[in-house]
Amino acid sequence: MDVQINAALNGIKNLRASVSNIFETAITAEGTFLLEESIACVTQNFKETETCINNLNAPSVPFTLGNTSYLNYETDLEKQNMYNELVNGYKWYEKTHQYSAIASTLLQHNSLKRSYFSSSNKRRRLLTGAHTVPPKHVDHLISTFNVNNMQLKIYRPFATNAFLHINLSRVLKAAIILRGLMIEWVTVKGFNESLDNVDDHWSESRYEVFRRVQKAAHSAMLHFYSPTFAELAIRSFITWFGSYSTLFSEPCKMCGKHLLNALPPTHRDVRSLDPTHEECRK
Amino acid sequence: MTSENQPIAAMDSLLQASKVNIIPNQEYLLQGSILDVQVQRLLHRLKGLCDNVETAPEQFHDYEACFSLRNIADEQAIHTAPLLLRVRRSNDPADSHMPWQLRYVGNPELGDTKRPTLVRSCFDISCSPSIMEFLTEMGCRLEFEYTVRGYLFRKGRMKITVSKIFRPMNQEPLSGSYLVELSLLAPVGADAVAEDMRVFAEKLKPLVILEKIDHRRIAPN
Amino acid sequence: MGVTILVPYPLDNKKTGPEVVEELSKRLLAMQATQTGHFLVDGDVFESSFNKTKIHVMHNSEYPASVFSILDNGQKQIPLITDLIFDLLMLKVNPIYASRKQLKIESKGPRFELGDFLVKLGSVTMSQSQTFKGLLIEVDYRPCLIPIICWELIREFLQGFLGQYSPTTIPVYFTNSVPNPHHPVPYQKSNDTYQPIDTVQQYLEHFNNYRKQTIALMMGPNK
Amino acid sequence: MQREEKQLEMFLDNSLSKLKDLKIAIGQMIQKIEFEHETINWPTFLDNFALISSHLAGLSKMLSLEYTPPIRNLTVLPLNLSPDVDERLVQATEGRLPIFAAEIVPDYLRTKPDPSAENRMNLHEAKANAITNEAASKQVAQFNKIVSHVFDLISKSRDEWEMESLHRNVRTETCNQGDTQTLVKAIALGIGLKTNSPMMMQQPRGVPGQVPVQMGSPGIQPMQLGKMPSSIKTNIKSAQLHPYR
Repeated sequence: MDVQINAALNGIKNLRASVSNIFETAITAEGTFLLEESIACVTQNFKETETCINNLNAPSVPFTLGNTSYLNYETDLEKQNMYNELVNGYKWYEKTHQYSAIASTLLQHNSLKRSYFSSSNKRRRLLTGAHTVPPKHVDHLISTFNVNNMQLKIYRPFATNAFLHINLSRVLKAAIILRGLMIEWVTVKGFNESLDNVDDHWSESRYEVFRRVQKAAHSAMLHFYSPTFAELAIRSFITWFGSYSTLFSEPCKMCGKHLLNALPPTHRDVRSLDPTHEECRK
Repeated sequence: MTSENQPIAAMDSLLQASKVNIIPNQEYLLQGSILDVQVQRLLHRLKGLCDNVETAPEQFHDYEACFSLRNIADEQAIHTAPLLLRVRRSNDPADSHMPWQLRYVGNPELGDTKRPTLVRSCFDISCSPSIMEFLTEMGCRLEFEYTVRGYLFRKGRMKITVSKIFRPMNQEPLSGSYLVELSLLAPVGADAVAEDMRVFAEKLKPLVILEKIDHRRIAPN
Repeated sequence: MGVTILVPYPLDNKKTGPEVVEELSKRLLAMQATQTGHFLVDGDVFESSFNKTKIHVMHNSEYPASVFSILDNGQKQIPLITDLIFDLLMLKVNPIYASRKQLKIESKGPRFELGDFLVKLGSVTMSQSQTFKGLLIEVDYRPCLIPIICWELIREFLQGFLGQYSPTTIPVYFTNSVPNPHHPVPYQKSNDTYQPIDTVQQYLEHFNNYRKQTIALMMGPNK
Repeated sequence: MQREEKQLEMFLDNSLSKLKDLKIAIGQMIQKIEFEHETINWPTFLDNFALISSHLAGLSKMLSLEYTPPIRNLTVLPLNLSPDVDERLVQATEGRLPIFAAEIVPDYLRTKPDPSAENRMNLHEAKANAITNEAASKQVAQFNKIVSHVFDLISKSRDEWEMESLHRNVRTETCNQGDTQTLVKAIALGIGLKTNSPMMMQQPRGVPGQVPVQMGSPGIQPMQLGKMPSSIKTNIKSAQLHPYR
């Protein structure tokens, strides 16, 4: 039904285009040959449209508009606009539905999926994921971390999920946003930049070097992630992150220099913790 | 190499600013006092009159020291009035990160009988805590000091303080009254504000009589 | 704000100051630096009329709302950071502390940004006559606040663009031991958190050197 | 017979004019309520009301006079009822009554109260007659007692109010000029802050701020001032004029 209507509408559009084409050729008046050709084209389009229309059958039942039909009875001028808004809202809702369907299929293929997501298998829901750990357990686990030069502080601006603030030996500040024991986000800032406000967690550092470190931290966070050994994951991430205490003082293991493109070695190997420039590590 | 937007020396831009009268360096002042027992009534009234309704009354607890600087090289200058500099800081530990305040207050302007308020030149300068050592090393002498505890209100650009003065050594109050000050910092030539202040002072009568008090007149005799 | 190292650039007689600034600017631009306006650091001297106490009142265009004053009584230096209006107050103390106009020094020139580095090429001129005194190169590594941590890194940077003229050791300013008011053991600036006043104090040291040279030159022929 | 008719006519004329007055008074009252209901005050309202009631009283007085013809004996007959608009009637009633039809006649020509109202009135009268004299006087006494009690309460609180306002007129001291002087002197010149000694107050008039002199260098620490006994300070002052001299 929809397809037929669409075809008919297209046919009308083509017909209109060809008709206006005739007028244009008539104005320029470049001989009768072109005009004849256009007229043939119009006839052709007209026929097509006609067949399309013939294919259409009138809907047997009138469209039910549901409660919206009551809007007809609305007398208030201002409220009559509601119909337009309603239609817009409906379109928007349709689009969201469509996009979420696409997103859902895409997510099914994504191998980097970090949480159990399955709508069909009910048995799995019973497993405690890394993101549903009680706050007490998180506090306890974090209190056992003991990395040189690192000060850790937990605070919870949003109910249960912890923000872990790290002061790394007067070199940098970082905030790890946790969901249970799963690392959701890492923000890296300079020692003199503010992290007190919640909004600061989503703005980038003023300095290039910390922006690079944040990027590295994000890829490391995905690297260390393990759905089953959440504690191990966060512990290794913190240990790895601790190696940034020498961000400014240790030269690159590969080229032996401090600076490359005016940046210190912002990359740390995930196993050996060796500092390298991003460009040197290949 | 381009030479556009060369920074001008700070001093030059400052002198320029003071020439066009945009630096608030004039203090308009009215003073009065209220007995301790009546202070709640005044605070209540101020709460109704002033702007900072949600937070009022804002409390403060400050320490102030007054230094004098005298030109001792010049024999003549000994007998002229010394330069008075005041240093003020909050005694509240919560304000420990706040800068200290250095304040220079000039003599009241002469011939201002028509004006409804006292007018004197005044610099309020925020500074680092090293100011005490800096001033003493500069040759300033500590003249006196006191602590002050009270309430602060705001009405437009006007500042109203209701405060108790204490001797620093034993924290005993100086008198049985609260000092009430209505002040405003404005650039030269903003005399219209004085009228606003008079109107405001009128509203506090007869609870408090705010007057212009020339400090030279009340010198001990 | 970060660790700032101030390096005097030795001038041989082959090139004039502006020529060297030109050359260094070209080198910086070649290193992909961008010029971001100009900078100015100036220093006035106020001298007491009755003792040796001097007050250095300095401004840094990087902190346009502040005045940095350093009181020097011969034994110790007391830094003070204030609002800009402090300048007007210094005019009020004029008979007691008089401004020594001929000792006024300023360092100004182009300002470059290269990644997180800030480089300023300052030509130092003195007194109203604007006599050229030398070149001061300021390198500011903004992300880091502890001099000792990033000195090697800054040294490498300096070497990269000053070549043979780059310093090999951290400036003396950072290694001098400073009495600690809270602790009996004196500390070194190099291990302390860097403050804007540290930049100004480095400038002051160099300015004072230039002043001494000038006074020595003036006194020289008389002797 | 003629005399009686004349009397009746005169009486009707009189009562008509009285009624007109009453009508005007009521009209004014209504107008006042309609247009000035926001600004009208009780005294003027009551004045108007008194006007109406005096008209009413005059009217009833006239009716009760002896020489008044017994109008009770006269009858009024509706001669012509019609559902159409009667122009003359409209004019005669100043536009209040356009039609003289069957459904409104009983209301307009009624000489006795509405039956239901009459019933209720009779009921009340019966009730009033039912109580004995004794009981009535008892109730009256009780009511008087209550009223006098309420009156007492009101007059008492009025007395209190008056006392209070009287009290308020006698201003309580809220500020003290002497204290103002002390405080201003203290923060401006430090008088009273430097020492407790009364001797300081007897200082000869001089340069403000030059009053006390401390021991030692100008670099004296602020806290030391507080610890110094005042007597020593004054002694030093007399011995040593100025630290820099």
